[in-house]
Amino acid sequence: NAAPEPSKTDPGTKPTAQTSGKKYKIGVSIPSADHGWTAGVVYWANEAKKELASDADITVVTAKDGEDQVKQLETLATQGLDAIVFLAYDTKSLTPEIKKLKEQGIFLVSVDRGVDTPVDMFLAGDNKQFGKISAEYIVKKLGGKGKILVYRGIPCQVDTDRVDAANAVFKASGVEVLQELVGKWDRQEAYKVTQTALLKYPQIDAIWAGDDDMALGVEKAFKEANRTQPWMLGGAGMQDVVKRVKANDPVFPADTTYPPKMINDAVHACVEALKAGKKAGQAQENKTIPCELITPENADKFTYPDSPF
Amino acid sequence: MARLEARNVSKSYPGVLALDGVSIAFEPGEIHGVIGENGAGKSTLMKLLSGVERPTEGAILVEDSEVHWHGVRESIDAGVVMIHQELNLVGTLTVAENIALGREPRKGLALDHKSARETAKRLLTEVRADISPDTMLEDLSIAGQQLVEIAKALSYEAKVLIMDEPTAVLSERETTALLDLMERLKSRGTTVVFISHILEQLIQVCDRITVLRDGQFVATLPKGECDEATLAKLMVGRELADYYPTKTPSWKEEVVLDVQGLQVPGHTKDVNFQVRRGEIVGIAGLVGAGRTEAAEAIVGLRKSAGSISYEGKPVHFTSPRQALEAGIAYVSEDRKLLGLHLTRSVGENITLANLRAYGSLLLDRKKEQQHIEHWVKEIQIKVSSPDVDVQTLSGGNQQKVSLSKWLDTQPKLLVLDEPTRGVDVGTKSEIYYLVRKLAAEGMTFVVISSEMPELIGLCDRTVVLREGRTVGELTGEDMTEEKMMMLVAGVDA
Amino acid sequence: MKFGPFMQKWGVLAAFLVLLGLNIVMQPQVFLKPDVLRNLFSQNCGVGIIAVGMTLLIVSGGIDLSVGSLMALAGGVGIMVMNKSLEGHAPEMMAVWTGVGASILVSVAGGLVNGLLVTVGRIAPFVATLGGLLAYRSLTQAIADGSEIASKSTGGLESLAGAGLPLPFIMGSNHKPLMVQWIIFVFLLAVVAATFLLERTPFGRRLVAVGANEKAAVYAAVSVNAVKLGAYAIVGLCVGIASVIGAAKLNSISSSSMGAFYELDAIAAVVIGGTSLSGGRGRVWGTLIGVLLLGMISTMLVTANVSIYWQGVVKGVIILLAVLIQRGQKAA
Amino acid sequence: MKFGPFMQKWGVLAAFLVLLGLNIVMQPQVFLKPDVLRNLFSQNCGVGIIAVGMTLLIVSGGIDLSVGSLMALAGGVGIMVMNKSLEGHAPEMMAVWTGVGASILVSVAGGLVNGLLVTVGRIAPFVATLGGLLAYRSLTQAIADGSEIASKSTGGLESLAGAGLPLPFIMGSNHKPLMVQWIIFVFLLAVVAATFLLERTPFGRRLVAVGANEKAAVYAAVSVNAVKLGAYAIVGLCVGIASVIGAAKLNSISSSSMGAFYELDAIAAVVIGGTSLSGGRGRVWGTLIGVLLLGMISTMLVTANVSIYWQGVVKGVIILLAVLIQRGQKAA
Ligand SMILES: Nc1ncnc2c1ncn2[C@@H]1O[C@H](COP(=O)(O)OP(=O)(O)OP(=O)(O)O)[C@@H](O)[C@H]1O
Ligand SMILES: Nc1ncnc2c1ncn2[C@@H]1O[C@H](COP(=O)(O)OP(=O)(O)OP(=O)(O)O)[C@@H](O)[C@H]1O
Ligand SMILES: [Mg+2]
Ligand SMILES: [Mg+2]
Repeated sequence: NAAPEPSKTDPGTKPTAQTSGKKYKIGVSIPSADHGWTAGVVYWANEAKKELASDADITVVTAKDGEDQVKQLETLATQGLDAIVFLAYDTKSLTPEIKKLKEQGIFLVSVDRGVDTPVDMFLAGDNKQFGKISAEYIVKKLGGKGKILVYRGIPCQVDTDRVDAANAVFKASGVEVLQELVGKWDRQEAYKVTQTALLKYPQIDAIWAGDDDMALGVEKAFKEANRTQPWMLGGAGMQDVVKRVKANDPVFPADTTYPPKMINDAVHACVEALKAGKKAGQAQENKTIPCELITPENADKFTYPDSPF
Repeated sequence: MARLEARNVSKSYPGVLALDGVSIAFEPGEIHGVIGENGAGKSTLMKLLSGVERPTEGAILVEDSEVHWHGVRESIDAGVVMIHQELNLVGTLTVAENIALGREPRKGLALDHKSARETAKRLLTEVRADISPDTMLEDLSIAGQQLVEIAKALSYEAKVLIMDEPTAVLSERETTALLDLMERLKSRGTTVVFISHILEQLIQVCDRITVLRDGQFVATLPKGECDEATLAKLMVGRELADYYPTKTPSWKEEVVLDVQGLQVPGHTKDVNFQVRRGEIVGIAGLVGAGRTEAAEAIVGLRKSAGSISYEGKPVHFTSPRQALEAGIAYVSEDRKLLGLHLTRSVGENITLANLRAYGSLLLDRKKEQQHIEHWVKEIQIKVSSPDVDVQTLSGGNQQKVSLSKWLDTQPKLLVLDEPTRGVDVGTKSEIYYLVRKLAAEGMTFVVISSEMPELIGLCDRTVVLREGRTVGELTGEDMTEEKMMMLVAGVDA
Repeated sequence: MKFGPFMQKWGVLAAFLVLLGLNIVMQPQVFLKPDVLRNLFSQNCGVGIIAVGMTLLIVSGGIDLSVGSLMALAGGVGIMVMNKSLEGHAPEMMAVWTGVGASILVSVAGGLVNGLLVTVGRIAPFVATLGGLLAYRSLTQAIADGSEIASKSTGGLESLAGAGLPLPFIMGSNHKPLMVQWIIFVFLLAVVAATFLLERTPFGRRLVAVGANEKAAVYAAVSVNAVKLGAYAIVGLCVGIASVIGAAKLNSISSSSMGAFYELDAIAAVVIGGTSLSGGRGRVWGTLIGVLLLGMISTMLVTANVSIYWQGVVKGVIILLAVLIQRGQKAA
Repeated sequence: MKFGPFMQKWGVLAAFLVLLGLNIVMQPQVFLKPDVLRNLFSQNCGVGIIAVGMTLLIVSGGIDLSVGSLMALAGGVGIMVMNKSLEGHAPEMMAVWTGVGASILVSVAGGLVNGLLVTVGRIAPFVATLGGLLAYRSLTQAIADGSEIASKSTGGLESLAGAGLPLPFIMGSNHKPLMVQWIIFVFLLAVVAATFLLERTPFGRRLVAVGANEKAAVYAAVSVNAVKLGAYAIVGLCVGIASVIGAAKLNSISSSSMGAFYELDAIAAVVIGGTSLSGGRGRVWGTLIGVLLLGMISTMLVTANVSIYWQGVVKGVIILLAVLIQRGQKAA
């Protein structure tokens, strides 16, 4: 389907929207806020809805799991939308539905995780890179040796990608991973498991946490146990942590970006593309949102005062 | 001035007019009997009088002023207390706690266990119950529970005490004690309203007896005019000629069931008896003698030791299903908990044990319907339609449903445990005739009963149990209340 | 019939119709599309079939919290078996049906395990199946390394959830005759079969008897354990069918999220439908409406563009209202 | 006492001790440290207090699925009130206690709403509180924009969950006397108070009566609705205390994850502890052991380094074993 077929669902709105700059109808489908980072995604999606209110009529829906997301997309599809921006809960599970949406000529923007079929625009986060650069930083700072703890999130592809990439780096170095703990990307959970782990390991030099929320829980547990606070590297650029990186806090020498704001960028990019007359079904446009290391020097770049994450 | 009065009360339930303009008045210090067939409206009338339900029409008056009760609390405060036909106690509380429920004595914040226990002890002594106040209620027999229910009612020190068939589950000894208690209450000025199907008891203690029929008032007779024949006639609307069927011996020599040395741990030690085909054998005993447990062991509901042979072969059933397949069925004495599914319809209850007869995959609903209708007619279950829940039936009619359930399985041997508990005299007699008729057709019966006249009138032979052992057997002329009483209680003649 | 008993009986249907009516009035452009109704059925087939099985189980006095996890496990194993088959160059559809068989086998086995824990193990259903909720999910994640299990079928598996009968004269929003997928018929068949089972067969009578008064059922010569085991096996079968539908729709299963919260949704649908959680009475058609009602709330939340943060409030309040109009019912 | 009844009574304790023994044998370096036991208590205070309240509620024949969501709401409101107070330059501890008051107020109100839905609204407890599970969570997310609500207290709030009594002679792993946090005493106090309430007070006996035989309670002129309402309010109070503990521990609450799944954990602890889900019988000490057993499984999963994918299987199986040795119990 190279050229967009004329809109089949709602002949009234689409042509006018394209010609006279009238409102686009856009659906945004994201996972529900089940931990800090996804809460950030939800926040940034809602921000986009407000920011673009004059250009587009945006419906934001959140899915509690992959199947729920498919159902919501099915429902959105009956609404005569111009475009759908989605952050896949489960990538493979979403693929069949995305194929169906494509057949309907809806402009599709995938964020963070790729689905197994080309879409119109793909803003990719790179979880493997996330794991790699953060682990490399730790190895370097430890001088290639030392004992660390690794904190995993909720079992899913994102978690597997991050942790596997980090572990590969650690394995190749002299850094010893004492244990992989399960913090479910949640402060409370990380705090709890750390309390127990602290009894087991007398020496811990650094922490690799797959998410900043967990890092904060870990910090709290160390503080409470009166243990020497190791430095740590979390991820996703939570605002509280970025602030501390900037302030040269010894506990947080650096952080890894994985901005939930990517959803906001994607919605903006989507509206731009529609305004520029881009049609569904042309070639996929790829943008990778690189994971960067946040250091005191560049921390300003990653500060968004109002973001909840 | 009447202490408690109903004036022209009617009560209708969906599809049923349970009471139709009944007026009745209770005077201070009288024992007032109320009788009527099953479903005549006795319990319903009492529920209106005790504030459990509200009349559709008419008025309830206490000492000549009309009352509109919203719940039991208010009627209790006005001095009216009722003992319901079905037990309403909390199985997981102790006897003392059940008695104190709702008005617990306190010591500071805590419940005053000591005082509750003492109160319970005092009241239990008053009803002549040998029960420890610390027993869990669910560990008591039904009779024990009934006594606790009575003790609880006494604790309110009511002006009017309504007892709905309190004696149905009691044996001779407890019944006598209860009748005594009524006399004592009366002498203290309490009004006692007493419902029973055993006319003899009523005539013994009541100052007046009111008869209801089909939800309507029939008559109130003073003590002098009450005799069994008159009352029965007023109740049923016709003469009851021969109460028991004539005993035409229908049994054959073949021994169907032979129980030897049956032991049910904690209940029976040495039960022995034989039953011949077509025979009606009674089992007598006091509460706790182990009759129920022995019967339950036979049909595979309890673990037991000893030998049981059935139709000449040794058997050891481990479930009622097996027993039923062999042709033995057991009708439980506890219809509410074990005998019926109260929240299901009359029809479903009747066919439950015999579902196989109506198809293995698909129910033959037509055939099922025919059977249900047959039983409703055969033993006169008073019900607007077989589709109503069993719990909406009057007590006696529930008993009939429980009976039909087992009759429908057409067993070869039917064990009946207190089969006529709560059944009115008219229907009782009909059940006796039915049993006799089925026996003549070859069905065998074991009848456990606490009513000696019933055993004597119905059975070909009676086995007596005492403290878990067979202590004797009476046949023919020997079956008299005196002889039976002596064996049952263990006093030598 | 008086208003009270009438509502007790038909309240859930009334609630559904009122909500549908409101939606049609407020969003005619959406809710008058036949697709929306079709989607309502097709989207809720899986949880619906499980809810139907759960109705029978709850009527018998049981409950099964493990359904969602078992669904993931059955789906996962099914896809893996199918993939193995395909790798062995089995014909596509043969491989697919082998996978389906494996799913059903696994789920019925899981149901029987639950049943055995409850009957032979004499563990309370809630805990027995709570163990399954944890264990089956974990097993699935273990075999999938926490991620998704993708099918290697090229269209064969998906075809099970696709296609169906075109409805003559009724056009979908793509201006072709509206297709009613086979899975919808499977769902409706499950409803009919369960209704039949519950109301027309000896087994159904026994289910009710066991749930209403287990002791009395024992006394009435009902083999209580066999009946309970049967009920758990039926739920297992329903879970198996749902897992196939789920896998076919997504051509993959996610080890961590497939079937998550299905136990809650299914039980909610059953209870909203008027079946008492304490057992002994229930109705399958009520569950059907319960499933559709919950499904419609989800659809409505999307189409009405309700703020994400308020969706839970809206959903919670509608559920309560739907149940309030059936009040007077015995507490579950 | 015979083995069966003995195990029925003490089985849960036996299961706990066996598991503890196994852990000590297998990992003495961890499980012989007094800190482990202390942590076991302090980590499970929150869910433990809720489980204690839930025990009373379940004994009365009710259930509350909304506890986790209500906890988040109460905690969130509490922190916001405290922050407002602090902004108004109230003294730190006064602001903190104002916040605590607000949390308790909200949670008790939430409990009463549940209770009113069940009593006046005559909605089955499962559905009534399912509504709350959805609505309270959603409300919290709405007021927090889906993210965290951070406290502006500098140490005051945290101090509620910190400090405590040092245990003489017993050294923690930091070689200072082991500190037993106040919250542990609060938890133990809740256990004692609930035991007293259930077993020694008229209210407790009425809870049992309402749960075992509601009709009998009605005939005994017990105000059934008042008793039920009381039970829901108690759960609300427990939730409020737990929310304060949760907020104090991390000096913030997460609107999406605080208290998530607490309902399941609390109910599981109650049932594992030997309380029947059908009401009318229960024991608070059993719940305490149930909470500790579940907590110890979590600790064990960490110390034994069980793969995340297998944790559910291990947890599920241990729960089943713990309940199996109490078998013979009435089905819940
Ligand atoms: N809740 C109810 N719903 C419908 N019908 C009822 C209900 N309670 C009683 N009835 C009907 O009212 C009639 C009178 O019943 P009631 O219990 O008062 O009889 P009774 O005289 O006490 O009989 P018994 O001697 O058998 O106890 C019966 O036909 C019964 O089926
Ligand atoms: N030896 C005993 N010690 C304590 N309790 C006993 C003993 N024997 C019986 N009981 C209790 O008393 C009850 C006696 O009722 P049971 O059914 O055994 O007697 P029964 O002979 O069938 O009399 P009925 O049918 O008149 O009640 C039993 O349920 C049991 O709990
Ligand atoms: Mg009666
Ligand atoms: Mg008996």
